[in-house]
Amino acid sequence: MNTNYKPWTVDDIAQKVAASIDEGMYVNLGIGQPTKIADYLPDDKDVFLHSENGLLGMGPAPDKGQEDGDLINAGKQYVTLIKGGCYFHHGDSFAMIRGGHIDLCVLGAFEVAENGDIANWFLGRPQDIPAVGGAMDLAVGAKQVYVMMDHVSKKGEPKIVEKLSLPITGKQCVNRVYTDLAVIEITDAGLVVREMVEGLSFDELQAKTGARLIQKSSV
Amino acid sequence: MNTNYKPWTVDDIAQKVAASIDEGMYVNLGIGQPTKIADYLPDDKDVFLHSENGLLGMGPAPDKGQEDGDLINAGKQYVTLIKGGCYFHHGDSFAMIRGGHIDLCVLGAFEVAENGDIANWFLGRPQDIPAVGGAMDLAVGAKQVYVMMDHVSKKGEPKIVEKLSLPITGKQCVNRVYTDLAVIEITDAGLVVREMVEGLSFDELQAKTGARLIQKSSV
Amino acid sequence: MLNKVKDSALAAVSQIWDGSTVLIGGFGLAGQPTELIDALIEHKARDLTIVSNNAGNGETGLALLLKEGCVKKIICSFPRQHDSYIFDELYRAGKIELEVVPQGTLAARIQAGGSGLGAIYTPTAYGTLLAEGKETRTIDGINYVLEYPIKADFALIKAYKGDRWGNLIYNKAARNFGPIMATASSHTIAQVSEVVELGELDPEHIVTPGIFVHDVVKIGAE
Amino acid sequence: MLNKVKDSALAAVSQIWDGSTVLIGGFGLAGQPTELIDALIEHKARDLTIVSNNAGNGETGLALLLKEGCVKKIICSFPRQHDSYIFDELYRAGKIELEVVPQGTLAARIQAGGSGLGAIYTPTAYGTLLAEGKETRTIDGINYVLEYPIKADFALIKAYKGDRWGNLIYNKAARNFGPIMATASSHTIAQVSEVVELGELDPEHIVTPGIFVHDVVKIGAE
Repeated sequence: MNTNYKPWTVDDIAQKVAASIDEGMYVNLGIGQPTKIADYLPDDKDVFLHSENGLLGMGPAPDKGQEDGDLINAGKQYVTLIKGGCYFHHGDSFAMIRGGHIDLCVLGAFEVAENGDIANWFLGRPQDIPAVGGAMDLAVGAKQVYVMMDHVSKKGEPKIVEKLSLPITGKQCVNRVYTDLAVIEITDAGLVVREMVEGLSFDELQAKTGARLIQKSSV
Repeated sequence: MNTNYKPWTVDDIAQKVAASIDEGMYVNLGIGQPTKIADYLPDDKDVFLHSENGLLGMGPAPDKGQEDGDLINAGKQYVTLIKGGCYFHHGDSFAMIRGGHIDLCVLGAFEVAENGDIANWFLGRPQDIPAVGGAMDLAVGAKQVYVMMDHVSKKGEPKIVEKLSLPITGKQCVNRVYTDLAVIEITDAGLVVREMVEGLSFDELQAKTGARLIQKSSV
Repeated sequence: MLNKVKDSALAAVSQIWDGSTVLIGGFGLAGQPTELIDALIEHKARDLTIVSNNAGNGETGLALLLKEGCVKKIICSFPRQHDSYIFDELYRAGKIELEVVPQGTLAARIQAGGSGLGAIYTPTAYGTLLAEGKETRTIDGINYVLEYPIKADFALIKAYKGDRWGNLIYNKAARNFGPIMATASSHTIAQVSEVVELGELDPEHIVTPGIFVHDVVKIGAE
Repeated sequence: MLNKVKDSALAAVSQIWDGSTVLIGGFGLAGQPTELIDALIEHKARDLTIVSNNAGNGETGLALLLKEGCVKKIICSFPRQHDSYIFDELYRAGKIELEVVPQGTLAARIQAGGSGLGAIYTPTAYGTLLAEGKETRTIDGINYVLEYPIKADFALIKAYKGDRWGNLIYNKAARNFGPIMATASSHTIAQVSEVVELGELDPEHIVTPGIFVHDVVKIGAE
């Protein structure tokens, strides 16, 4: 295996996603890796973080000792509210999501298919207990859905595939995938590689991907 | 025609309806005659008046000079809000109505049929412009619907009928009719007369009514 | 720094194109965004489809918009009022289309539009003229009519106070259709009596979060 | 004089009968009406169907209600959490029924229940396991799933302040499911940290109007 490249860290990826977010956007960051993105949003840009449990204008974690059990995010972590933020109930919160008012949602995923299908809620093994939370609403409701995940599984298997092998969360809803190896756009023409880790060849990336990739230059 | 009786005035009827309203009830009073009922609700009973434009705890008209264009009722008259009342938007207001949270609604009507059908929104003549407002929501949504109207039309024709001749507002929703001559309960068995104007005979009342009445004593 | 506060009503409503669908807040005159409507007239909008509870009073606001020939169709619950003579005349002359919708159904359809539902079954109007030709269904013994969402290109609403992110609070019963209309349009323009600093509106008291509002216009003294 | 304030949590929840459906507010621990749940356990309720976002954390509140064998079925969006071991064990032992509903659909079904709609078409979960066997429809090119309202016999919610008419305000993100659950039950019991005089809650700031609340229980120091 080629070792001329170093995969991006979660912080690297978070920084890339953050850089793609424009001022004035309403953004929901999924539980797990995507939470990191908040750390890289520039202070001079007004970007609004939505949390499906009823927050708009979610701020960073509170200082030690300032935690408030009534002020948590969708991952049930302590957070704060920025000046100009507000609270609302779950009905209104999911009206925002389902109604297409969230500009961007960044989700973690088990698998993404080349047509934009996403699987991120349930492994479907006998021992697993199904639990979906807001994943299906976000997948179907946000104007743009980005996925942030490792390029391959812990066993080294591709997570970007032709067809999902796991139970689906939402159909044809992912617009872009950020992995530790590449940034891939899901287009009508197929999976277009926008950017790759330095030192990684296109063929190597293709070998780690379960669906056909298209080089950006060729589109 | 027998003249041994004097029809109840609108105030008389309003007083009767008011007396039937229990403490703690949430009540919507329709435009027109029913508005009068508010004047006869006893001060020592907590009764809540709902107005579909977003008020709960509607109070009496303001003093002269205290009118506020932002504080009107569904009939677009100036009103006040009592202590403990609140404001909400139209979605929430009709959720209250449609969701069965209003205990009682008192409506005016053109016609009421013996099965509880009501016509009160549209005469359907060529020159008429249809306008429904909240009438259909109230008819179908309130737990109990009372009608308050004259017993016969200006032409002397019965307004309580076997079958509606006018466009319907809501099916089988009226529970009780208060007229200037009688109080009539709409039951599965038929129209049961609860009370009549003094000096009026049952036969005379029947003659002014377009559907078969049942004497209270006979049920 | 994001600032949704526009310099003038005209600047805001100039974004409205001919033939667009516009939600207009208000119940009678309470909550009617009169100054935005005046600007829409000045903008010489044409062929609008208007969704509003009423069809105008007297000769100002919504009534004037109708009189000036800006409106092709109106969707409302209660067009006919004692002072709706401008609408009445246009209607009788066949110069305006009318769709009458029960008030609660109007609200529910707007809410469905704002919250991404495809359709709803509502009990209101079952068996009436206003449900003629509509799909119906009996669920648990109750009869319902299938109603589709109302979504619009623009919403013009009146609030009391707003900030530069578009957070809004309302005044008394002038709240009426404002909060739900804001959710159901691609572009919501709110006129306010006061623009306040960010953070002045208590996060517990904000009725319309800025996510639903695109322009804020202060009305009154310059 | 109407006074919805009850003397104790037990007095309020004692109205709950075995086999009833109970909405329980909260998102994780935020907004969970822990003291009402404790009283429900003391009341020895049985065969309940619980509707709540989660299936309990640790060994208190909702988790304890499950542990004590009060619950037959739970309808929720996210049962499995790092500390949901009580639920996990009951589920794996086949001792509790589970209906998993996407969080937004859970909210929408509760709202449909509270607002008298017969059913709704929602895009969420189309084509997934959670829509299997459900009716679907394509409207304007988008695929929807038909979902039915959730209505309950009781709702237990936690608010911040309440008055004797049942008007409520909430604290921060503890608001979550409280306001919508209050609308969808025949009998809503709200625990509050403070009971205030009528009129102390600003009519513009009341989140849950008293019409949706039947009992108010003050929790904390006597």
